Amino acid sequence: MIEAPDLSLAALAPLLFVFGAACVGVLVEAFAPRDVRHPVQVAIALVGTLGGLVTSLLLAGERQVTAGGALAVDGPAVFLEATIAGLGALSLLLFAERSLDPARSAFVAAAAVPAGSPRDRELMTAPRVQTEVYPLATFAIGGMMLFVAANDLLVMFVALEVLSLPLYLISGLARRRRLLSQEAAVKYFLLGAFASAFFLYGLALVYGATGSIRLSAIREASAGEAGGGVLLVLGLALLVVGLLFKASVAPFHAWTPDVYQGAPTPVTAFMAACTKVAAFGAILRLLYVAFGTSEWTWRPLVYGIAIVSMVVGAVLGLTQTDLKRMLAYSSIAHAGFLLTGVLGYGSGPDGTGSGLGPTMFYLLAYGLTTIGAFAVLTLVRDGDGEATHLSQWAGLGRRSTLTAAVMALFLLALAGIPLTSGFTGKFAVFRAAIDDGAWPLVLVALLASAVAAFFYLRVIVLMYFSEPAVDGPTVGVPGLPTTLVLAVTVTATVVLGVVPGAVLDLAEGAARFVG
Amino acid sequence: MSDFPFLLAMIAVPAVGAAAVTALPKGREQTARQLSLGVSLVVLLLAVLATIAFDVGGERFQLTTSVSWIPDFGVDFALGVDGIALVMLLLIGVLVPVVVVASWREEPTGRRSMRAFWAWLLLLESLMVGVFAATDVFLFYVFFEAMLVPMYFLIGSFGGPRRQYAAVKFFLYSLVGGLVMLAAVIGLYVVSANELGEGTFAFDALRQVEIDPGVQKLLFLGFFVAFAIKAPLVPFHTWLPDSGAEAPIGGAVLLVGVLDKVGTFGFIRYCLPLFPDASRELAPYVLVLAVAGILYAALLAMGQSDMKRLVSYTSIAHFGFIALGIFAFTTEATTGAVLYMVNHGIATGLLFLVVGMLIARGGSRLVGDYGGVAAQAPLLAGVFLVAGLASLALPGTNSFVSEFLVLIGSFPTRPVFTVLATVGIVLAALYVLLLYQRTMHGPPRGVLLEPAPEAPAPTTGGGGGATAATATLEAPAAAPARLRVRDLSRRELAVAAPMVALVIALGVYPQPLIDLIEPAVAATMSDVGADPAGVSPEAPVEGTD
Amino acid sequence: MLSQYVPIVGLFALAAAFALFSVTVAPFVGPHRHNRAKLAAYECGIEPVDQPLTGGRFPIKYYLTAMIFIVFDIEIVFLYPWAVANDALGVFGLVEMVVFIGTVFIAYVYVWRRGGLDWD
Amino acid sequence: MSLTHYLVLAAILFTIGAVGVLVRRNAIVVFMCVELMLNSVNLTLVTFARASGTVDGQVMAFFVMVVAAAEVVVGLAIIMSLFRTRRSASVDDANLLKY
Amino acid sequence: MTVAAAADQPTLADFGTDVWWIVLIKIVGVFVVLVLLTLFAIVFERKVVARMQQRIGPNRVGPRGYLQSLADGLKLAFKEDIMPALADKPVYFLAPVLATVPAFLAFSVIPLGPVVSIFGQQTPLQLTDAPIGVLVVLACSAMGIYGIVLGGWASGSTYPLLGSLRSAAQMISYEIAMGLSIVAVFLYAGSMSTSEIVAAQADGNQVSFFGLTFTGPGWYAVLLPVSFVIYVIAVVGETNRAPFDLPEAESELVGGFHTEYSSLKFALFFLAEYINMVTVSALAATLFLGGWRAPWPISIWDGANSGWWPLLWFFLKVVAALFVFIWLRGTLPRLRYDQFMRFGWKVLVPTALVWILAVATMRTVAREADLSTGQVALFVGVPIALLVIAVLLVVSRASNRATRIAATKAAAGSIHPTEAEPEVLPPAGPRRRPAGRTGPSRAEGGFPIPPMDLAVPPSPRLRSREAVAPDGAVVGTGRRSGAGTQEDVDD
Repeated sequence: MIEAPDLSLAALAPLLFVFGAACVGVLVEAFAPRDVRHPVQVAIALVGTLGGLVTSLLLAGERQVTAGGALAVDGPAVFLEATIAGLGALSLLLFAERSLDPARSAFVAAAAVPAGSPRDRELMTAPRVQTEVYPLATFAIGGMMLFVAANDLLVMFVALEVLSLPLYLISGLARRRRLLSQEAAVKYFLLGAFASAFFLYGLALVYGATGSIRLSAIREASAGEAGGGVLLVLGLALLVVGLLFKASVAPFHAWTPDVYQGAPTPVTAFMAACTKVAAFGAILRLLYVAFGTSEWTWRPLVYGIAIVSMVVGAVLGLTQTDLKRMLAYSSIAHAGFLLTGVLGYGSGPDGTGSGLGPTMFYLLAYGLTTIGAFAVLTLVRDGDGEATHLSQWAGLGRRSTLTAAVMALFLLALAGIPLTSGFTGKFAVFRAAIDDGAWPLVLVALLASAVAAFFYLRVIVLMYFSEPAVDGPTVGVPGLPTTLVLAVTVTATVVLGVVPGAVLDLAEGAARFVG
Repeated sequence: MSDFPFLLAMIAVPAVGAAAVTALPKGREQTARQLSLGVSLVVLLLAVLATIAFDVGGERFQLTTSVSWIPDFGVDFALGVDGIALVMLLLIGVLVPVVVVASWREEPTGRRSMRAFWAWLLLLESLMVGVFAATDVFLFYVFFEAMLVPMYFLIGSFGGPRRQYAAVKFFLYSLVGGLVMLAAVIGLYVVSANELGEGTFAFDALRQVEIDPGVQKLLFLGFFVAFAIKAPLVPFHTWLPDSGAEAPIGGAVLLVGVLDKVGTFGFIRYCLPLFPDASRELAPYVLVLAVAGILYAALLAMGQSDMKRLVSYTSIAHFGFIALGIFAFTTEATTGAVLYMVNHGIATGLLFLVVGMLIARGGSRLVGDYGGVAAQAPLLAGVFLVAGLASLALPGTNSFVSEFLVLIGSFPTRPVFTVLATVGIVLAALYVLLLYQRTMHGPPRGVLLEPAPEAPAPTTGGGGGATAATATLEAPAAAPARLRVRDLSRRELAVAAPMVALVIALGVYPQPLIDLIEPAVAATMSDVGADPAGVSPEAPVEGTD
Repeated sequence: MLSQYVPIVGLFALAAAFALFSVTVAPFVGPHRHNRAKLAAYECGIEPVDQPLTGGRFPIKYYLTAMIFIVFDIEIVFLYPWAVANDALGVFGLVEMVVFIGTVFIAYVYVWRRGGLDWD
Repeated sequence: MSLTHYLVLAAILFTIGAVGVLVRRNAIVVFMCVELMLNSVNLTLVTFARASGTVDGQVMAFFVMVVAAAEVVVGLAIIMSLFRTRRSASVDDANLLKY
Repeated sequence: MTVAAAADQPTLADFGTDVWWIVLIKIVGVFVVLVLLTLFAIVFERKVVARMQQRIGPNRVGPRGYLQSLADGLKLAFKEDIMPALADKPVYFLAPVLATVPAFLAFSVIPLGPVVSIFGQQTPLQLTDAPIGVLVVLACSAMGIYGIVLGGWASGSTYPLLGSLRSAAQMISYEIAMGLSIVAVFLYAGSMSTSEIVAAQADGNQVSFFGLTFTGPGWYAVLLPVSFVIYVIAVVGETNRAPFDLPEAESELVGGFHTEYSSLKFALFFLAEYINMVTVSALAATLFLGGWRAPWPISIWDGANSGWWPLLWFFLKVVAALFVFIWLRGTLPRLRYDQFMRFGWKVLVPTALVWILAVATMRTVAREADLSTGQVALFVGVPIALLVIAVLLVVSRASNRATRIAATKAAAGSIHPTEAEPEVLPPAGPRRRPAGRTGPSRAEGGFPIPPMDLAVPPSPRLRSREAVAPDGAVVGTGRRSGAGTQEDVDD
C-alpha cells in the first residue's frame, strides 16, 4: 500500500484559489454567451487573484512543507505568492481596460484569423473581444505562485512551464501590430523553450549527482562531499541559466526587448512585474535552500552576471528610442540590481539571508512601479494604437499634466530617487550586498543606476521641457480599471518610498526559508 | 515653547503649501503667488522663533524631533539643529520670501501654469530645511537626493533656452554624486553594525564609531565626492555655470544661495566629524582643489560674457574660500567658512537678483548688451553696486567679515594656500568691478536702446567676448534712440531692500551669527581632533586687501 | 535484464527482411512498359495540377485534431500507471485521478463548446 | 554498455539540439531541436534512475513528456499563426523587431 | 491477485529465458501465423460478404476457392512496379515497410496458450511478454500510422495525401478511445502484461448480490461491457475498416493513401491492414474474452486449458472477432467524415472517461468500505449512472441548441435553414426562364435540379492562355465558343 502524501489544503489555498478561478474561467469560456463573457471573465479572474492574495496573507507566518514535500509554504513563498497575486490582479485590470482603444481592447478578437486578411480588418473595429486571455493569465499567475513555492526541482519545472506557456500565447495576441506581436510570441517561445531545456538538463544532472530533486536533499548531498562534484556544479549552472532567462537577466536577455515591445502592453506589464517576481523567487529558493551550503559554487557566477546585466541594461537602454524597449532594458538592469540582493546571502543557518528580505521587497516595489509605468504607456495613443516612440512623447506634460506627472513619478522610482519605492528597494539590496562584502558590485550598481537614470530623465525632459509635436499622440481618458491600477501603483510607489517600514518588516519577517 | 517641533513645522508647512498650490484650480495665479509668499513668510517666522528658542550654550543638537521611520534599516526621522544648521535655516527663511517676491511677475514659458513653479519652489524649501535639519544620515541622504527633483523641474520647466541640457546635467551630476554617497552611507551603516552590534544612521551614534583608517578614507571619499559636486569644487563644477545660467532667477538664487551650501555643510557636518583621520590626511588635497577653484573660477569669471554665468563662476570661487576655511581645521577659519556660507547666500543671491532685474529689462544675459544703465536707473545701479561690493568682500559688507575670518584662521596652519587664495580676492575685485562698469556706466548700448526706425536691429546675440570697444563703436549708429530702462519698481525694491539691509547689517555687526556658529564649530573641531586654539572670532576687523 | 525483448528484435528482423525484400524485388519481378502517363500523379483522368497541397495549406482542422490528440494521449500516459497501481493507491489515488480527469475534462468541454471537435 | 555511455549519448544529443537551435533558421526545425534537447534529458533521467535504482527519474521523464507535449501544442499554435500570415517559418524573416 | 493460476499458466518470469532455437521457432511461428491468417482473412471476408450479398464469392482457385487470396498475392508480385515522377523516392519506397513491420511486431506479445513442451522445452505459447506488454501493441499500432502518412505524402499526388491525412487524423482520434477503453482492464487486472491479464480472467468472478453469491464469468467483456464496446468500435476505426474506412473511401479519394502504389508495395499495405485486423482481434480476445482460455461450457473440462488445446480456443475467438469485422463491413454503410470524427471525440472519449471513473470509484469504495458488489452497484453505480445520463442529456441539448433555434426560426419562416450561397459570379446572361412567364418552374417545384445556367469559373491555366470573353461574362468550361450565351439570348 502506498502511503498517501500529506496535503494541507489550507496551506495550498492560494494556489487552489487561483487555479480554480482559471478552470472556472475556461468553463465560462465554453458556456457563457459571447456578450456576457467579458465582464464575467474579468470578475472571475479578479476574484481568483484577489482570493489568492487574501488567502496567502492569511497564511502569513506559516512554515511547513506539504504535498509530500513538493511544496514549501514558508515566509518567502507566502510573501511572493501574495505579491504575485496582487500584481497579477493589477495586470488583469489592465487587460480589462476597454475604453482606451477605439478597437475596444488591447487583444485581438480572433487569434486564428491571419493578420492583414479582410476578416482581420473587419474584426479590428468589431466590438468582439478576446476573453480567453483571462483564464490564460490566471493560469500563468497560478504557475508563478507555484513556482515560488516549489520545494522540488520537478515541481519547479512544471510551474515554470505552467507560467510560461500562457505567456507565450498571450504575448502574441495584440490587436494592433499583429505581426509584431506574433513575432514576439515566436521569439519568446523558441528562446523560452530553449531555456527550459537547459533548466531541465540541469535538473537531470543534479538528480544524477545527488539522487534527489528535493531541495533539502540536494542541500544535504552537496554539503556532504565538498560541493558534490562536477555534475552538481554543472547542473546548478544549467538550472540557474534557465531561471535567469525567465528573469531576463543579461546575457540571457535577448528576448526581453523584442517581446516587451511586441506583446500587448498590458501583457508586457504583466510579464515585467509578475514573471520577474516569480523567477527571482525561484532563484532565491534554489540558491539559498538547495545550494546554500555550497555557496562558493554560485557566488562568482551570480556576481559576474549581476554586473553584466546591470551594465547591459543601463548602457543599451541609452540607445533606445522606443519606450517599451527602453523599459525592457530597464528591467534587465533591475534584474542586475536584484541579483545584487541575491548575493547578499547572509549568515543564517536555515537559509535566512540578509539579502532575502530586501530582494523580496525590491521585487514588490519594482513590480508595482513597472506595472504603473506600462499602464501609463497604454494611455498615450495615436491613430495606430499606442504611441511608444520616444519622439511622440515630446511635450506630453502640456497635453496632460497628470499623465506626465504620474509617468515622471514612476520613472523617478525606477531611477531610484529617494522618497520613491525604487530608492528604498535599492537601498535595501545594496545594503545587503555591502553587508556581505560585495563592495565592488555595489559600486558598479551605483554607476549603472546613474547611467540608467539618464534615460529615465530623457523621457522626463521630453515630456516636460520639449515643445509638443504638432500631430503628436493624444492622451486617452482611462476607464475605471486603468484608473484603479494607476491609483494603486502611484500610492504604492510613494508609500513604499516614504513609509516603507511596515512592508519592509513584512518582507524581513517573511525571510526565512523552510526545508 | 522650545517643545514646539519647529523643524518639523518648517518642513511640513511648505510641503503642505506646495500641495495646496497644486490643488488650486486653474487660473488662480494670483492666489498661488500670495499663498506661496504667505507660506514662506511663515517659515521665516518659524526660523526666527526657532533661533530664539535655541540655547546658544546648550546641547549640541537642539529642537530635536525623533520618530522611528524605517526600523528595518535603523532609520529614524530625526531632526535637530546645531548653530551651523540653524543659520542655514535662517538663510533659507530669508531667501525664499525674497525669491517669491522677485519671481512675482515671472512669466511661464509656453502654456504652462505658474502654479507648478510655486509648488516646486515651496517643495524645494521644505526639502532644503530637511537637509539641514536632519540628524540621521539616511534621512539626510533622502532629503539630499529628493531635493534634486524640484530643482530639476524648476530649471527644466522655467529656465532659459538651454534648460533641457542644464537640467539634465544638473540632475546627473548630483545623482552620480549622490549614488557614490549612497554607497558610503550604506558602508557607514555596515561599519556601524560591525562596531556597535546594531547598525545605525544616527549622527550622534556614528560619531562614536571607531573606523579603520583605510575604510575611513573610502567612506570619506564617498561623501566627499557628493559634496564636492554639490558645492562645486573645481573638477566637479562644470554643471553650475550651466544650471546657474539657465535656471530662472529665483531658482538660481536658491541653487547658489542654499542648495550648493549643502555641499559645504556636508563637509562640516559629516566629512569632518565622522572621518576625522581621513579628513586630516586628505585635507591638503582638498585645499589644493579649493585654492585652484578660487583662482581658476575667478579667471574664468572674467572671461564670461553672460552675466548669469559670470555670477555662477564667482560663486565657485567663493566656494573655494569656504572649503579652504573648512579644511584649515581652525575654529576661526571654519567659523568664517560657515559665516561665509550665509553671507555668500545673501550677497550672491542679491547679485543674482539684480542681474535678473537687469535681464528682465533688457531681455539679454550678455554683458555687452548693456551700458550706461546707472544714468537711467540709479537705484538699480546702486543695488548692483552694493551686491557687487559684497561679492568682492569689501570691508563693511557682510562677506568681508567671513572672508577675513577664513584667511586669518587658515594662515597659521596653511600659509601657502592662504596666500594663494588672497590672489583670488584681487581677481574678484577685477571681475566684479568690470561687470559693474561695463553695464552701469559708459554710453548706452545694446538691447537697452530703442532701435531707430531706419537703423538695423541691434545685434543681441554677440558671441562670447562682446567687448566694450565694439559696443561703443556701434553706439553712434543708434544715436537717435533713447533708453527705455525703468528704475526699480516698488516690488523690486521690496526684494532688494531687505537684502541690502542684511549685507550692511551683517557686515557691521556679525556677532550674533558668530555666537550661534562658534560652539558648533568648536564641537566639530574637537570631533576632528584639530587644535582648537586659534585667533578668537572677536579679532579686530581692520585692514583691507 | 532486457532479455524478454530480444524475441521482439528477432521478429523485427524477420519482418523487416520480408518487407524490404518485397519492395526491393518488386521492380525486378514485374514487367516494365514505360509510359509517361503512368508516372503522372493520379487525377482521375484530369490533367494533374502541380502539387496542389504539399507545400501549401492543410485544413487547420487536422492540426487541431493533432493537438487534442496530444492532450489526451498525455492523459492516457498518466492513466495507465495509475490503473495498474490503483489498488495500492487507495482512496487518495482515486481522488487524485478524479481531480486530474476533471481538469482534463474542463479543457475537453472547452474544446467541445468552442467547436474544436466539429468537422464540417 | 555502461550507464556512462547513455549519459554521453544524452549529452551529445543535447548538444546537437542546442547547436541546432542556434544555427537553424526554420522555426519548426528550431522547435524540433528543442524537443530533441528535452528528449535527451529524458534519456539522462532514465539512466540516472537506473543507476540509483529508484523510479524517480522515470516518473520525471513522464512529467517531461507531458510538458513537452504541452509545449508542442502551444508552440505549434504560435508558429502556425505566424506562418499563416507570412507564408514562411524562417526565423530570419521575422525581423520586424529590431533595435 | 487471487488467481488460482494453473501450473501451466505462464508468469512474467517465464519470459526471456528461452533457448535460442525455441525463440527462433516462435518467431517464425508468429510470422507464419500472421501471413496465413491474412490469407485466410481475405478469402474469408470475400466469402462472408458474398454470402451476405446473396453471392457465392470466390470459388475457382483451390478447394472451394480458398486459395484465391494466395493467387491474388502472387499476381500482385508480377504486376508492374510504378514509381510516380513526383514521388519522394526514398520515403515512397520505405513507407510500405514502415507500415508492415510494426504490424508484425504488435503480435509479439499476444499470448496464444499456456506453457507447453516443445521438443522437451517447457515454454509458454507466446513469443514474449513484458510488464508493459499491452503498451508494445499500442506502440506498434501507433508506429504503423507513419507508414500510411508517409506513403500518402510521398506519392506526390492529391488523393493519397488527403487519404493519408484523413487516415492519420482518424487513427489518432480512435487511438484515444481505444487507449481509454483498456484502462479499466488494467484497473481490474492490476497489470499491463498480456499473460497476467489472461490469468486474471481465469477465475470466475465472485459476485455477492445482496446475499446471493454466484460465480460470474471472468471475462472482462462481461465485467466491463462498456469498455469492450468502446474497444470494438475504436479498433474498427483504428484499422480503417468499414464502416470507418474513410482514408480509402473509393467514392471520394479513389484509393486513399495507396492510390499511387502498385505491385508488392501495395500488397504490403494490404498485408499490414489485415495483420492489424488480426492483431486487434487477438488483443480483443486477450483483454476481454479470456485469452486462450476455453469459454465457459468447455472450461468445465479440466484438460481444456492445458496443452495445445488453448491454441484452438484462441484462434476460434480471433476468427469470431474477424467475423464481426466482416459483418460490420457487409452491413453498414460508410460514415461521413464529420460524423465519424464527431462520434469518436464526442461520444467514445467522454463515455470512456466517465466509465473509468465509475469503475475506479466502485472498486475503491468496495475495497475501502468492504461492501459487496451489489451494494456498491446500488449506492455508487446507480447515482453515477443517473449523473452521467443527466449530463449527457444536458450536453446534447446544449450542443444542439443552435440547431434547434434555427429549426424553430426556420419553421416560423424567418430564416432559411441553410445560409444562402454567396453569389460568386454574375449570371452569364439573361435567365433561361424570363420572370414574366407564369407557372411554377421545375426548379421551384419540388425536387432540386442543378441550375441550368451554371457558370463555372475558368481554371487559372485557361485564364492565362486566352482572354476573357469580351462582354465580361465568365466563360464556362466546355462551352468555350459563344454558343452558350447565344443560346441564352435565343430563349
